[in-house]
Amino acid sequence: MSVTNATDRAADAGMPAVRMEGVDKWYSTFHALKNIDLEVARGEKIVVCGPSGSGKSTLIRCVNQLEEVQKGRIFVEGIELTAGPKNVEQIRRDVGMVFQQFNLFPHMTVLENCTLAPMRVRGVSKAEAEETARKFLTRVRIPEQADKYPAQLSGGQQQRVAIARALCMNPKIMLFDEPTSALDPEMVKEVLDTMIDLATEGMTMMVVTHEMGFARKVADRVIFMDQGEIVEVAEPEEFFSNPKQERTRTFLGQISHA
Amino acid sequence: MSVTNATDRAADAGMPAVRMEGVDKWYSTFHALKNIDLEVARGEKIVVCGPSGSGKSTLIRCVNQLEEVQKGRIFVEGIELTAGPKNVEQIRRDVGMVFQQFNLFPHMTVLENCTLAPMRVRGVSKAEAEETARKFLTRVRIPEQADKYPAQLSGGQQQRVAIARALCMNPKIMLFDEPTSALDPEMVKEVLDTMIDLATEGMTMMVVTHEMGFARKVADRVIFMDQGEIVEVAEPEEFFSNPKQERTRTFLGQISHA
Amino acid sequence: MIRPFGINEFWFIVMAVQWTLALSAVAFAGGALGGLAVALARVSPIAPLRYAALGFIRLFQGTPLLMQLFLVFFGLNIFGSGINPWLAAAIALTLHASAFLGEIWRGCIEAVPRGQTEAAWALGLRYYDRMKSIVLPQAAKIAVAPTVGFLVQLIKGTSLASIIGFVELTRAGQIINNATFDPFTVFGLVAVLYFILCWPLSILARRMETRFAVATRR
Amino acid sequence: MGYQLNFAPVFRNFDQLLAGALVTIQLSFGAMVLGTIVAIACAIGKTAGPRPLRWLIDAYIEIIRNTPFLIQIFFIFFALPALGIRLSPNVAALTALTVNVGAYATEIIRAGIESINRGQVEAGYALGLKRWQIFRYIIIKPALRTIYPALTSQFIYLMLTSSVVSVISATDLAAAGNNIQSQTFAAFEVYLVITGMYLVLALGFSALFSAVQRYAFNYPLAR
Amino acid sequence: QTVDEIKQRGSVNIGLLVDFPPFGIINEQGQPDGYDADVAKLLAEDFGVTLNLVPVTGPNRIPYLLSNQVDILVASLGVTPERAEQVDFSEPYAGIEIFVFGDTGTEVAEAADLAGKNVGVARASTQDTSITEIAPEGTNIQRFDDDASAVQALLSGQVPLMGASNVVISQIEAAAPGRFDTKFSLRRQSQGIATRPGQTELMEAINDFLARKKESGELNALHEQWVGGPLPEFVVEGE
Ligand SMILES: Nc1ncnc2c1ncn2[C@@H]1O[C@H](COP(=O)(O)OP(=O)(O)OP(=O)(O)O)[C@@H](O)[C@H]1O
Ligand SMILES: Nc1ncnc2c1ncn2[C@@H]1O[C@H](COP(=O)(O)OP(=O)(O)OP(=O)(O)O)[C@@H](O)[C@H]1O
Ligand SMILES: [Mg+2]
Ligand SMILES: [Mg+2]
Repeated sequence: MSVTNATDRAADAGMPAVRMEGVDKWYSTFHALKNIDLEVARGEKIVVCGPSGSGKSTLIRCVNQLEEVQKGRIFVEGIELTAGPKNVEQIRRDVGMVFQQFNLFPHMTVLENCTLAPMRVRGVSKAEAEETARKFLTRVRIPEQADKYPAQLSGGQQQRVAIARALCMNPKIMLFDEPTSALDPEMVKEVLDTMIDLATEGMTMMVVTHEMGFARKVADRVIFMDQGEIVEVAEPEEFFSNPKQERTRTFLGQISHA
Repeated sequence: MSVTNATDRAADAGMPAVRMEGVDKWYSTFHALKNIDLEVARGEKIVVCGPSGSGKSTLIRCVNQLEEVQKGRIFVEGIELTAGPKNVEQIRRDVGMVFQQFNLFPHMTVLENCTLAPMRVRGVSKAEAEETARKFLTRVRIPEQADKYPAQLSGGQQQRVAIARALCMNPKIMLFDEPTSALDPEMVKEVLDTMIDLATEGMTMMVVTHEMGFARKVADRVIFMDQGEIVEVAEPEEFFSNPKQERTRTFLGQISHA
Repeated sequence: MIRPFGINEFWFIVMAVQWTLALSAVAFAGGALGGLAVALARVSPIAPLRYAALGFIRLFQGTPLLMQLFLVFFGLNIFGSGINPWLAAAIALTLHASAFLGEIWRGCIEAVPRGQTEAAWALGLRYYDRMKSIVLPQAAKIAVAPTVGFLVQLIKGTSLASIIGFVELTRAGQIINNATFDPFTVFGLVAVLYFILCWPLSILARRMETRFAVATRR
Repeated sequence: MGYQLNFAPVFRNFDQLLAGALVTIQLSFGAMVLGTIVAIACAIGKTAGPRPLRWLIDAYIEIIRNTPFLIQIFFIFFALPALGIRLSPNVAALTALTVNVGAYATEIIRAGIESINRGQVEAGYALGLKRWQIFRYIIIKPALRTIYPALTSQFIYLMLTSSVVSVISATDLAAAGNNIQSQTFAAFEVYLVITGMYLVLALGFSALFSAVQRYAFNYPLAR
Repeated sequence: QTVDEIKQRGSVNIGLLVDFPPFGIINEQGQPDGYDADVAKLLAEDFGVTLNLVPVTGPNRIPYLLSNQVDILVASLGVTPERAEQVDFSEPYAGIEIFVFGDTGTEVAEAADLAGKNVGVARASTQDTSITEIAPEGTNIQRFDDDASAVQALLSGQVPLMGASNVVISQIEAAAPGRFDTKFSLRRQSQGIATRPGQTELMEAINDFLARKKESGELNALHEQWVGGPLPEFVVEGE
């Protein structure tokens, strides 16, 4: 299987950032992802939505192998993730992830949170790592918080640190799993703004979110999932104004209702 | 002081169900009830409302001595509660209480919850206690749940068990402390309906609640409390349409706003 | 030959505290290393390692420390090395402590929220860095109180070394008791000495436990 | 020197080991039951008793928890007779084990009682139940359920601790082993076999405890 | 192992009890001492090697020897046929007589009277084996880890009777005169120096040493010093 690496990489300079082929995932007996096929182009922004338990998190967590799949193949930047642990390591370096619960390291300062992985994984010097970190902290507009601990920050600030931390690894793709849903309403905007910034700079992004304003503004495509399947894929305008599937309509009805 | 018992009881066949005379209650240094005077007639339905921390719970919990008062006298069915522990025991038998958090006993079935006190306190036989219990479970419309455990019931069902459990002691007065506020919205109605049933049967009731619909429908009087004082007492129509006190108006403004 | 309990006897017992402390220290140091290994094996992704660690823990938590001491004591020799009570007690207590600390620390490692590990994975950190920089520092904070609590258990456990002839506090007490026949004084004194060693640690452990509970409740 | 393991003398005397194991089981069970009673009494005393009593119970718990069992049992067997309290070895062993586990179980049971929601007690009062009835019918069972794992692992630890009682000539499993060892000198073999027997006892106890748990605490918990 | 090997190594490990006064005790400096210790010193001196005294306990002294932790036991080990299967014994270097001993109030005149009584002994000691041998059905033999614990149990009233040597008895008498008396004699017991079986050459050297020291009176002097009397006849004559 590992032969594919080289061929795939050579085959196509304009290869997709992510490609999933017939992916199936079970949690013991529960079928969480069903025969997923998906291509995400470089620079593309994908928003994933759907009811709770539909498999959104599972889908994007497969992209950096936080969940292992039982069937199908996944390629990230042309490298086959499903071909072995060596590839997984390489891909995790190139894929940044932001979690709903931030998952900052509470025993490290903001700066240490941001420099740890570049130093340990990329072997960057401390000085250089700190310079990069300060650059990205400035980009997410909290340069002055570098020496605080996560517990001393507001939720919105913490989530922006999490984004900066992922960016410090200089990733080619960013995954976001409901990055604003643990935030108080007044902090949602500052995080969304940061993400919009990022989108305009051309980063490839896969975002699980129910923020339809965000989807409208930045998404190239919206993916609707239900019961482990991709039910509908469409451009945002089309998706919101004219959904094809009954299930999508029901869902959109519910969330606009709320 | 215990002399009063006999005289009070003899004095008045039409005596009030509850009488409070100059009751003061402190939690260490915090003055929770301030010089409360109140009479509740037999068969009367009283709704108590007011902002959080105003002393509503404290007020009704004094009626069966879940809280001890430091000053004043409390009579229940002509017996002076504040005169000694013997009276407290007697009164607790005659006063039923329903809590916000249900407080069902998790290790007993619904039926056992309902028969425990009649058997242990009133000395009723098991067969008779079970018969009574089934009667009241039917009254609150869950006869078929008798052999389940509390954890297997929905919130609304649990609260109705709590009501049935209190009724099994054949109380003269029922106290309710926000009986619906821990319930999911769809379950509120079934509990309120049960309480309305009870009210139409002539039970004396003191109910802390913010369900204004309930108050309008069944209350004989509404009591508004603030900062440990009874600020206003009025019939519901009067209370809602034409409150006398500024504080009452502010409060009503807030809850209709929500 | 029976002699009264005098100042010499008093000092003989008091001085034996050093051997109790020395044995405790050795066992704790050994147990800390072993315990870390056991704890890491218990949470390892490699199944055989996990089972081996589990078996080790079950074995040492399921048999009396006294038997462990006897087995090491008499077994060491069978497997070649001449034994002395020191070595036997040190090895047996180390194994014993490894099992208990391993289990305690496994709990602490698992108490570190899973999101922390996932974040570390997502950043591409490898096992060593993940454990050293992310998981263990956070687990250590949780572990302090129960570890101090176990230290009390370990100090008390060293008393069993007396039964294989290691002269520490308890054995010193027995020896003096056999010479003075004054059990009230002798065992009273020995008990007081253990209490002086253990009580401050117990209090410390409880303090830290409540402090931690308060900290996490917030 | 090639040491030959020789288990024959051990198995020749296996009936002695079984007799000893029986005593170990009896001592452990006895101490569990008595210790739990002591612990419940002390836990109630600590939560509801007058201050001097609470102080006394605290002292008991701290003394037991901070001294080795070996010293406790020496004290009970050799020193207490000076106060006119004279117990046979097995009774002294039972007493020492009870006193020991009582102290640990007190803290566990108290935690259990404190884990019971205050609302449960209030509901009991509101139904007219008396204090002891509330304790008996409402608190005990859910409290025991909460602490059951902690309590039973303490019990297993107790059973293992009981191996020490042979020092006062009690006739438990370890004593039987010591006797065989001193007659046959097959020390390693004897202790290997006894250790195995203790392991079996420990596994047996935990199997028993989980069976009891399934039977006694079969009510579902709220999600 | 031979004497030469020991001499070559320059030191000898000798096991002794430290809880068996006056033969083996811990002195006020915290060092092993007593008759056994002095005999061991004499022996090491005689071999011209340094002495390494290893405290052992009653139950584990033979395992200590068999597992090579000590070369020689001078540990008040009574000579019995069962033990002789495990270890080799020298000519006696000390001896005691063992009695059933106990409360004056307890009526015991012969073995049959032991029925239904508690008797304390040190586990695996000569007292243990001989009482076990003669005790009738229903005797409750309580085995302690060492002699001192058994004495302790007698003194504290936990047992009314014990198996005790003349030496122990004289100490008890000193501590609690009149409370106890001697019931009946169990046996005379020679104590021998023990080695692992088959080390004939070493054993010969030890026997030679004993013969010389008995002859010179040195052994008797030590016995006088510690036990408070001359070596018993049956020891001097050998068996
Ligand atoms: N570790 C797991 N073990 C078993 N089942 C799991 C596990 N993780 C998720 N699932 C199940 O898989 C399904 C999909 O989960 P997933 O977290 O991907 O849903 P989601 O779309 O992200 O939902 P939400 O909006 O609630 O986050 C759910 O039904 C969930 O219960
Ligand atoms: N056990 C207690 N100790 C100290 N203060 C208490 C205690 N119980 C209640 N209080 C205080 O007494 C005041 C009245 O409490 P109470 O529970 O009666 O208010 P309430 O009107 O029922 O409020 P809510 O609507 O929040 O239930 C509050 O300020 C509360 O903080
Ligand atoms: Mg999700
Ligand atoms: Mg309230």
